[in-house]
Amino acid sequence: MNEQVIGWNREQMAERAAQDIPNGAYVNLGIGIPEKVVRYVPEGREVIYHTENGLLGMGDAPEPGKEDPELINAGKKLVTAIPGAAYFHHADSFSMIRGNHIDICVLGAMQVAENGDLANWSTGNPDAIPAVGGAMDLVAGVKTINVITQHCTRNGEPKLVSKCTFPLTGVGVVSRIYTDLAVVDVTPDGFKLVELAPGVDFDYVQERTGCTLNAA
Amino acid sequence: MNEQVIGWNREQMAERAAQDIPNGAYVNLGIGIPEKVVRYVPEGREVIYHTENGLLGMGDAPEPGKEDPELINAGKKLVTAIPGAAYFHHADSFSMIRGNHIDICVLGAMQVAENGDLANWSTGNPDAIPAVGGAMDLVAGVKTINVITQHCTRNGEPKLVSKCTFPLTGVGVVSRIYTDLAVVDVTPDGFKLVELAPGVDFDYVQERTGCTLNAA
Amino acid sequence: MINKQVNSVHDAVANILDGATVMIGGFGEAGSPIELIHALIDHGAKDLTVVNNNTGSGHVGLAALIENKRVAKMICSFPRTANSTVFPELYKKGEIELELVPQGTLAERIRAGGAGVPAFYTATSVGTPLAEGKEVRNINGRDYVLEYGLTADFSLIKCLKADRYGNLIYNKTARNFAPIMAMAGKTTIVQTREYVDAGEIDPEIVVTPGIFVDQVVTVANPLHESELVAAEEVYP
Amino acid sequence: MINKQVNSVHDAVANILDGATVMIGGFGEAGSPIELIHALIDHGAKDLTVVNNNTGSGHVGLAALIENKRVAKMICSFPRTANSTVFPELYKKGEIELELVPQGTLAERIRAGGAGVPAFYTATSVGTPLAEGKEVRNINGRDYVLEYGLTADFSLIKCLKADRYGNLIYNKTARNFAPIMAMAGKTTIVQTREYVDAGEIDPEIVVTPGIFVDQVVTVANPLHESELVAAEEVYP
Repeated sequence: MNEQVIGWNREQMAERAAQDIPNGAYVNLGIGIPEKVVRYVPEGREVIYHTENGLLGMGDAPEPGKEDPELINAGKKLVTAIPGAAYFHHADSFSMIRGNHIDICVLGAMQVAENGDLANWSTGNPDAIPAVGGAMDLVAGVKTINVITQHCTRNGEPKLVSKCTFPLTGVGVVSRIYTDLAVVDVTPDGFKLVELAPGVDFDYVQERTGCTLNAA
Repeated sequence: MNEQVIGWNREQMAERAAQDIPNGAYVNLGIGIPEKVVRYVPEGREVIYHTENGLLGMGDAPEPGKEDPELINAGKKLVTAIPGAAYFHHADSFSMIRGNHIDICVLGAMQVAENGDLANWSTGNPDAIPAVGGAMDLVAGVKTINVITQHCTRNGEPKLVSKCTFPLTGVGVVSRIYTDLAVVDVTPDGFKLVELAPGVDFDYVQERTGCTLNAA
Repeated sequence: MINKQVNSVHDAVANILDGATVMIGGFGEAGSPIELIHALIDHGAKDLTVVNNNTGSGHVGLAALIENKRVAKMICSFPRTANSTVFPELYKKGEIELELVPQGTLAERIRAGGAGVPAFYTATSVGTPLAEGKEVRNINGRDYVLEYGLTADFSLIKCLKADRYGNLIYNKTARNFAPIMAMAGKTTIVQTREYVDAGEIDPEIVVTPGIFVDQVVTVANPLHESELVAAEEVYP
Repeated sequence: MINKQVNSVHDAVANILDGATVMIGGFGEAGSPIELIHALIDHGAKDLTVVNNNTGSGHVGLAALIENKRVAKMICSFPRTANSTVFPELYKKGEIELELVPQGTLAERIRAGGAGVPAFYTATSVGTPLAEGKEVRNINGRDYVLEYGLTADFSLIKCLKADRYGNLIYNKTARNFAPIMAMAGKTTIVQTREYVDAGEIDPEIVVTPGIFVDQVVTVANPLHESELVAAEEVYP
């Protein structure tokens, strides 16, 4: 319950993640909260957003009346293209990803382990329909993988854990995590606090983290 | 000496090869006599010529004054592009070749063996500078490989042989050979005469062939 | 004369046999050749293996092809989407097979198939359940899995404009899988909004050269899948 | 603001170190970034490994780079061309190394390097001397050789028009190796005839998206190699 009244909301998490994206970066945004990052490029910077379905220079949602159902993002939402954009096919798009040309990817997560393992595509439930999309390609190919996620599940389970119990998306891939409570880095020594959300203290975050959180 | 006064000349060899190219075929032409094939598309047919340096819809040499040094063929000669042409990069170009999309390739040869082996890139002379170009890609990927060549070398050595002595370009790849003396098919039973050039008889061709030539 | 035009979507799909592998362009609605898919449903070919990033929405287009039991196996990266109920139901009943492939690996396998590359290595999926059973090779200190090229008997795609030689251009992100599926299909069938004579598309801007295209049919005003889904349309 | 423009060809090549691997666009004269190559000669970096389809003509451009002893090794498909004497002479003297690669394999290796594919199989060269020492694998009944992706520290290419983000379009068959070398170069340096603001190239016709481009320098009226060769020019 507390998680919903203290800390950052979804927009603020996206805004916080956007602060760390440098001028000129090529950035891919996952589905969900990461999609919101596109709105928060800090003043004075230019960032080029890549969507894996074939566009560099993705802009925000179109104004009413300017929608084109053939101009969408990886989440299949309507978007726009900025001046200086480029369209390309799927193999070229994933060449950008697999070939280490994208600087930063911001993804959602089910679990992140203290060694940087990421699980974000499957709960491993045998009754569920497996679906992976481009997540495994992104974590294998993009230079820096950042995650935006609630610190805990709806049931209060920690999502930052010592070891992922869900099937992995990638091994040792995550650099930084933006949650509603804190910004946390993955380091050789495990999770390390970078920044606390307003009104949140270290113990509060540690309590909701599934393993040791090193102080900033 | 005789070879120069009887049989087909270079233009006629190219014209004869062009007769076998059906309407709608995608065709790549090697350097040398094969380049001349582009001029001899039979009446009523449309053939699309591919040049591996990035053009489908290659036309003949430009009129004087219309040359563009950035519009050349694989032999680095100035060419034109027909209406309906398309430019593309080298990897896409060789995807057309390697991916079995080109119907016919017409190449020069140093030697063709009766099992279809082709040698056309190196004499194996250790002092020579080796150079292969796209020949190995073409013979590995194009659906039908035809050869245009003089029947014998300048020294009178046969170029149609039981086994190539020069390093191979490809194994068992040649379908048909157009020489100054005859049209010869490679069959499971070896070389088979298809057609004699005007004024040339079977024995004359057999005498100049390095192995058995089966009659038509 | 080269002329790849066919008169109707029904003529275009008439040679697709039972058991064929069919690549279908589109990423969700964008680029989905819905008229060709509906013609394929009418045509009746079954036991198809279908390659598409998704499994369709509602009860039209690809979802309808699946719902009408024409698809034995889907090769895709993301079989769940908004309004996607047909595939999940059949899958849970064990009535349709799924080969789940990471999206970039899917794209590269299709491109490889079209480019005559039988197999390649990629870091994608290493250390995950999707790499299980696959050959892993260490190259310069990093592990990679071996993946195989994909080809299809037929590819069905949509474009914006086609010329008489089959040169194609696309609209925005509707391009997605179409150019590589055109390469990987033994027979590539295209529905185009506009059909023009050779020479009316600038050779510099052609995206799919005509060599990859076998048949072109004009569908000047294609249906919008999302509108049909919103209206709860069912095909046929 | 994103701005990839540099002021001169000399600034553009200033960070190329001795021993670097440098891909140089062009197929013969078409697409050869001759001003960048001349700047690289002036810059003085040596022991270079150079990837190009050929080895240049006469005593300008790539041939001059070789003649000035800056190149330790050439990776190419066809080191002999009309008016190509520089490379053959050094090669016969054992003063330059040659890795001979079939042209399509060269293109695919460059594309693979740029696309993050470390290795792939191809039928090209099977059964020939160029397959000697290479791993051969039978896939679905046919033999293929294993080939490795190629990357470069720097790629030097030429284009027709570039925008502020580094999006590029080319002229006719001068396109050739440039788009894939742009992908495979850790730093890709472009000489363009025309430089425009972002938005002045239609997003549908961009050939090389700016993500593959690091530096752009305007050379409005590039030299024509064939004219220099005909005039027997020598650089420097």
